[in-house]
Amino acid sequence: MFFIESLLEGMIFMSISINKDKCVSCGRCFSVCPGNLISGDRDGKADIKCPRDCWGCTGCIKECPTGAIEFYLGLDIGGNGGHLEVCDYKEFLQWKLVDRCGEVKVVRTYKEDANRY
Amino acid sequence: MFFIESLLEGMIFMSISINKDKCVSCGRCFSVCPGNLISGDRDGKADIKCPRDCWGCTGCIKECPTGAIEFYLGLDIGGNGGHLEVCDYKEFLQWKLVDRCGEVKVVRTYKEDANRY
Amino acid sequence: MERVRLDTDVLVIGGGTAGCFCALTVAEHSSFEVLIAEKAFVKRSGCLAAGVNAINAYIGKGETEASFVDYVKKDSEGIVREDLVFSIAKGLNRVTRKIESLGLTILKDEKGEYVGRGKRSIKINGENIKPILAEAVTSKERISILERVQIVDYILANDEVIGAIGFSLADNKLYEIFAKAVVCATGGAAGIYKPNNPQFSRHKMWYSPFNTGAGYGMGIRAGAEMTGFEMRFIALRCKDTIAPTGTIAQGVKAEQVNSKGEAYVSKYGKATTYMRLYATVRENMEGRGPCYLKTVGVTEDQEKELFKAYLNMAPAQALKWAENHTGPSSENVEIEGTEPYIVGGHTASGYWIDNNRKTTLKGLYAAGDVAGGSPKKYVTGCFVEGEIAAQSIIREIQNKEISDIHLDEKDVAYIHKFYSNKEGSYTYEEIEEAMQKVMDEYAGGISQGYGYSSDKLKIASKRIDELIELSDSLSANDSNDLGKIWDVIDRLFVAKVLIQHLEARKETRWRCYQENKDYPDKDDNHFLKYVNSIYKEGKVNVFYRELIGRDDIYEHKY
Amino acid sequence: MERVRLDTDVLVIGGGTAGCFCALTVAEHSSFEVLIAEKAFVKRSGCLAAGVNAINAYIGKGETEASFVDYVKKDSEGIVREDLVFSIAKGLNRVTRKIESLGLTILKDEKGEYVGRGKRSIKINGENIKPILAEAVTSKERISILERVQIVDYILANDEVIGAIGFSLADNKLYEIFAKAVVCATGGAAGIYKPNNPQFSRHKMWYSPFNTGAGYGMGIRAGAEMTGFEMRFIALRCKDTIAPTGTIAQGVKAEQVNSKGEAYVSKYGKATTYMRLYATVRENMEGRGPCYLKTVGVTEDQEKELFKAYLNMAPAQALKWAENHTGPSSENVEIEGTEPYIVGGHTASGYWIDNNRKTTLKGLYAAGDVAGGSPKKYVTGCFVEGEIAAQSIIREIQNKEISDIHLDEKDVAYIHKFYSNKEGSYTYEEIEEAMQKVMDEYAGGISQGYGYSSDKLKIASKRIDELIELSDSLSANDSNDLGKIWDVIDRLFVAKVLIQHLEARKETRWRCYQENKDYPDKDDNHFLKYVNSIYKEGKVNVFYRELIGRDDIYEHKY
Ligand SMILES: Cc1cc2c(cc1C)N(S(=O)(=O)O)[C@H]1C(=O)NC(=O)N=C1N2C[C@H](O)[C@H](O)[C@H](O)COP(=O)(O)OP(=O)(O)OC[C@H]1O[C@@H](n2cnc3c(N)ncnc32)[C@H](O)[C@@H]1O
Ligand SMILES: Cc1cc2c(cc1C)N(S(=O)(=O)O)[C@H]1C(=O)NC(=O)N=C1N2C[C@H](O)[C@H](O)[C@H](O)COP(=O)(O)OP(=O)(O)OC[C@H]1O[C@@H](n2cnc3c(N)ncnc32)[C@H](O)[C@@H]1O
Ligand SMILES: Nc1ncnc2c1ncn2[C@@H]1O[C@H](COP(=O)(O)O)[C@@H](O)[C@H]1O
Ligand SMILES: Nc1ncnc2c1ncn2[C@@H]1O[C@H](COP(=O)(O)O)[C@@H](O)[C@H]1O
Ligand SMILES: Nc1ncnc2c1ncn2[C@@H]1O[C@H](COP(=O)(O)O)[C@@H](O)[C@H]1O
Ligand code: SF4
Ligand code: SF4
Ligand code: SF4
Ligand code: SF4
Ligand code: NA
Repeated sequence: MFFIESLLEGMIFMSISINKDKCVSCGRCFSVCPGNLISGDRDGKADIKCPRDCWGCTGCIKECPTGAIEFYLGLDIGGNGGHLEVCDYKEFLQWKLVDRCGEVKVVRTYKEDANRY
Repeated sequence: MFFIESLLEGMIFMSISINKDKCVSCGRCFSVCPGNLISGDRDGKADIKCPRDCWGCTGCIKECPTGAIEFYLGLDIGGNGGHLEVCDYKEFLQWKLVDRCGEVKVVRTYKEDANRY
Repeated sequence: MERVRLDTDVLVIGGGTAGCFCALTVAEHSSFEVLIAEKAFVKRSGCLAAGVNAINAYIGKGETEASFVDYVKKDSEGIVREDLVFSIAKGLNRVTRKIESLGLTILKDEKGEYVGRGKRSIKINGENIKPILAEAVTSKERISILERVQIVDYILANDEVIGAIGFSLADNKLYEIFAKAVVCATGGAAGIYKPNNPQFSRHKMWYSPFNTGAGYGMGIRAGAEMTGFEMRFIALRCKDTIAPTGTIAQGVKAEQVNSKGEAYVSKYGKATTYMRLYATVRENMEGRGPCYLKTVGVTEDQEKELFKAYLNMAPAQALKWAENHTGPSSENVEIEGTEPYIVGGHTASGYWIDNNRKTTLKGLYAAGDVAGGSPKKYVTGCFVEGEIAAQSIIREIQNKEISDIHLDEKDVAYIHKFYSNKEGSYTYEEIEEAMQKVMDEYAGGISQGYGYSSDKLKIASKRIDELIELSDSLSANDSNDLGKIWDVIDRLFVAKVLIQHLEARKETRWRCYQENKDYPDKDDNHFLKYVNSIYKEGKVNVFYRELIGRDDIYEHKY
Repeated sequence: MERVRLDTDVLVIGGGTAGCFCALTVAEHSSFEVLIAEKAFVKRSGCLAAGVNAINAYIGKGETEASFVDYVKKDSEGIVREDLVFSIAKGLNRVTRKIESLGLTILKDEKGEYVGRGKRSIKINGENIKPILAEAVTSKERISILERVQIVDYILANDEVIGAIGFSLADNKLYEIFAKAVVCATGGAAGIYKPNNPQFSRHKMWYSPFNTGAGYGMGIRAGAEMTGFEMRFIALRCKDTIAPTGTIAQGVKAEQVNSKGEAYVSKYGKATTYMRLYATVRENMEGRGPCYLKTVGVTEDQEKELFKAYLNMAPAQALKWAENHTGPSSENVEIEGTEPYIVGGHTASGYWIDNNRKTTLKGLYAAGDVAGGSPKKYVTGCFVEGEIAAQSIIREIQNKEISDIHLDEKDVAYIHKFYSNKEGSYTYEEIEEAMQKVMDEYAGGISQGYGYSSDKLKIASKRIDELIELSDSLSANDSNDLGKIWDVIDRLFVAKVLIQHLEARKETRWRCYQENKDYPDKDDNHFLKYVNSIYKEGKVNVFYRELIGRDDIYEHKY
């Protein structure tokens, strides 16, 4: 059965996906999720037990120093194989919006800049 | 996460539930499911990989010589903790409809008797 | 995968109602070898797994073959293949006697005559109808059964179907089966739309969740002509358990009432099958729900018999009553519409066939729910179609040879390539849910009160194409995964064709079944026609065909 | 479980918007110790996790405190606590300056004045509003923060709240926290109804899926008076991503259009918040969907800014555009209604409080989304309520002692007994899905176009009671399970009260929010009243209260 195997074998789901190769077990993302969804696995690497419970706030991604976490849109809500990355550079957040072919759109949102809308 | 643990630890779900203590690994139920859902685990005991895929036909239950399989109604469709058992006695099927307190209603349906409706 | 070649005279894909009856007929009326390729196990595979509640297509006392055709035509607002329905009508009572002779219990009165339940229905104990049928085919020497083999596509040579390919769900084998004639009998398609209970009990649906439209899918991909996909079937069922209602409605003559206790159906027009559904949907929308079958007051004895009837076909309903300490005598039975199914046994969707059950692809026959044009065939109609196909095949293949063509690995690689696909972002489960959601919301599912519009269909169409593309990169770890991947691919092809059929019928012919919000009325001037289609190179080409009368002789020319 | 007792002057339950601001006010204006008990982590817990798009409650140029109250009253068809709304209006601009001083970016014009987005809204960069707030409380010495602690119930003595009990989600501790005053600031309740995307993306909802109505639940069980549960909030949101729409509607002044391109809202009446939703639901039902925010034609620059705005509060929407190679300039944004939420920050559901934010239980205060009576408070209104509660507490507890009562193991055993329950038939996940389904179908969820009737509510009521009973036998293996079990219990209590409130309002006051199909019209003669309730021994006792004016002084007597 798919659900089980994928969880056990680290397949990617809607919501966040954690790349264990990139994760350095710093634990920062454990302490920010509004749903308390992330904890350490046996190796101290980040682990989300139930990806379907993710709200998609991207809080954990903003914490990660190594870019180990990506956000996917569920297929049921219009996902198409792309994903989102975000890195916090203090003065700005740098967002990468990646389509399924790898084409990247980069957007910077400066913290000093208010939304125009 | 519940889904995983329950599957791994044999918790009971809507649809069929297999009592591994009662199962004698005869394999009869493996070869009757219209969804091909049942196979043997490491010990050759009956195992349904994805209980949510069950149609509820009760075919497997009718095959079982030891009464190891029960059928539950999902809570989302009005289940209330009760379950159903059925045993094939050649001339009739004996059904046990059990409520959550264990109260049993027994019905026999004779194969020679047509439905009145 | 280990490639296995098998040769047989007649290949029957799907060991269900029509498939088994077809195989049986070939075996009993010829010396040809038959191979049944079945995805599950014939003993309980397909629609008949739990049992059925009655023989719903039978020419009862006072009825004739012609009046049967009249009834089906009227109930279907004229869009039926009268020739096909007529040919079914002629066989109904014969196949009924046959299944009785095999062991099915049928209720008889003192005079030994079958007891009617309504005009065209007779009373049976249908619990073991499938084991009886399975036993009959299993015991025939010339019938071989290949179980746990999921057929994926036809093998074509010179525009002729010469066999089919599939894979084992039990081990690592890929089957290439060659035959003189191929019969598609894989049933209809459930799981195209988001079901009534999409969460834990997602498979607690009326139609078999394991009939995934595989036969449609392979036919579409091979370029077979399809008909009537837009005449979706939506059943009126017991709420939650989705158990059949005819048992109650016909059995104890229970009326449909709304929450105020009013019998509401007649307010909406003549009580055709779809109107009983539409009226219920409307009452609900207008705040007079829930709707019920009014059973309160049936006697204790009647209740007892209703429990038995449900145990013999939809045991969940009996359990629901029992564990909630209620029953039809004390509580009316709430009813609701199901998600739309594509099923040629209740409505008219399926292969465009001629009276011999030949499809537009030479060498390929279709029978049962997968065959289009003749609604209301039910179990016995499926039997008749299996029989007609068998008789036609026996005539046709007398001097035919099995093809000696061999396939290359590259011809079959696309079937199992999913093993080599890298694990990607999405799974077949997600694709299936996404498909069901988009069909529900944009192609007239439950959430839309079954209505659709051209604007919405455009969105559905685009999304289904995206999902088809994404399905190509799914990844499988074992044969179970591979089976599920092909299930969802087949469903996506059904959805793709369905959308174009819905678009093409610019009227509303059958409320709920086909409710085009842009054209809310029936338009006999333009649409007393079949909507047919042929898929080619990614495109569904839709066209219209004129109605065929009951005595017309319609034959395919290849 | 290891039992841990903690004593503090002020216990704030929920370290969200209102809770943090309340704690901050206590710390800055007194020498009392504050303990925040937070289920998750204050840095990003609650509604503000991803960021918000604007300060939506602000007295802009040309507006006054009184005109703000007028607006809220009109938008809510008269059923508001004008006294509460007025008290909020008075604090809005002050708390705005405060959050700016803490670091929030607010857009200013050349003259240094805030730039409006509509009359009562100003433009910000709300992405980091929660980290800013969290940093402020964390840096205060007299504020302690207990994270990953889920509070379950109040501790009561002589009808007074003297503390609260909860458990750690990280280890095996049970906390018994005693305080001179307790503030409930746990937010509203999502997940009571089946959500828009109930399958893989079930948590992709507008309101925080982690706000489970815990504060309502513990208040209900303790016998606190609740108000306005029947004024559900249903948001009009970007389809699928459920991202806010105000950014587009107000930001680029996009109209709501149907699939024919017609601006449809005005057809239905004055464009209140609920009417914009109702009009959309109706257009869809009548076959003129999908409905959109008409963005096609916005400039490239506007599109760029919309991308940024969404990244700063609902990044999923930006991803959806980008990965589908589209954007608001080339494609209108489809909109849909969400499932109903219970949330006192947008509508009026919650604790019945007085102007000091005291609940009817002595010693207990409520602020933010969990407090009833004053719709449209949004972020800044929640701040003001936290502030008012803090000031009242500072006055009240000057001479108060922390209770020296000790609890016995038997007093707390019911909280963790789930560890000893035998594994049963069902799980919290199934109970939650069953609850959501029954509320959807029988208490006016999405599938019903939000309408309900008395007959349907009866079914819902019975089923919710059954589920409450079943929830008692759930079994937990770890603290995560225990948390989820209490989540579902809290939601069930919210559902139970909600059903009775819906039943009690025998009119239709706010289309969709409260659409009683038995009484389709507004009835000012009988229902210009609050619907309130108190739960006692399994029963929800509903009663009506007369409206309170803006200058009335309403105080609880204990
Ligand atoms: C689903 C269902 C259907 C009915 C009923 C209740 C229920 C719950 N009721 S009442 O409610 O209407 O009342 C019945 C009733 O009481 N009386 C009646 O006459 N008909 C009833 N139907 C209708 C008939 O049963 C139905 O029309 C026929 O049985 C259909 O026969 P057929 O078209 O042969 O389909 P099938 O399901 O029996 O067989 C299909 C087989 O194909 C297999 N298969 C599918 N894909 C395959 C693949 N890729 N490769 C290999 N095998 C692959 C399937 O496993 C199956 O064995
Ligand atoms: C969900 C949401 C809300 C808004 C918006 C977008 C979104 C996606 N938008 S727009 O779309 O409207 O536009 C905003 C916007 O742009 N502008 C605005 O002014 N308001 C917006 N809201 C409204 C306000 O944000 C909202 O009214 C307030 O933030 C609510 O504040 P408060 O009532 O304090 O709730 P909270 O979620 O912040 O905090 C609750 C805390 O309690 C914790 N908790 C819950 N249960 C607990 C338990 N049992 N034990 C311990 N802790 C336990 C929570 O973890 C949380 O920290
Ligand atoms: N309310 C009804 N009145 C008359 N016939 C019905 C009614 N409901 C179902 N039937 C017929 O009963 C048979 C089985 O129906 P069902 O059990 O709904 O699949 C079909 O022939 C139906 O047309
Ligand atoms: N087998 C059947 N399936 C569906 N409807 C039926 C059936 N038998 C009778 N009815 C209904 O009963 C009424 C009388 O049918 P008739 O006179 O046979 O056309 C019509 O409204 C039919 O729709
Ligand atoms: N179409 C609209 N016209 C006017 N105001 C709106 C519209 N949509 C949302 N708003 C307001 O914008 C603010 C944020 O709305 P939302 O983003 O929908 O939560 C609230 O004050 C809404 O009332
Ligand atoms: S995106 Fe937000 S809700 Fe999802 S896991 Fe990360 S922090 Fe938690
Ligand atoms: S923040 Fe990144 S590196 Fe640190 S534990 Fe989480 S995933 Fe790993
Ligand atoms: S009840 Fe039927 S569908 Fe379910 S596991 Fe048993 S045989 Fe398979
Ligand atoms: S039929 Fe019964 S005893 Fe035999 S394998 Fe299945 S569950 Fe076990
Ligand atoms: Na809005």
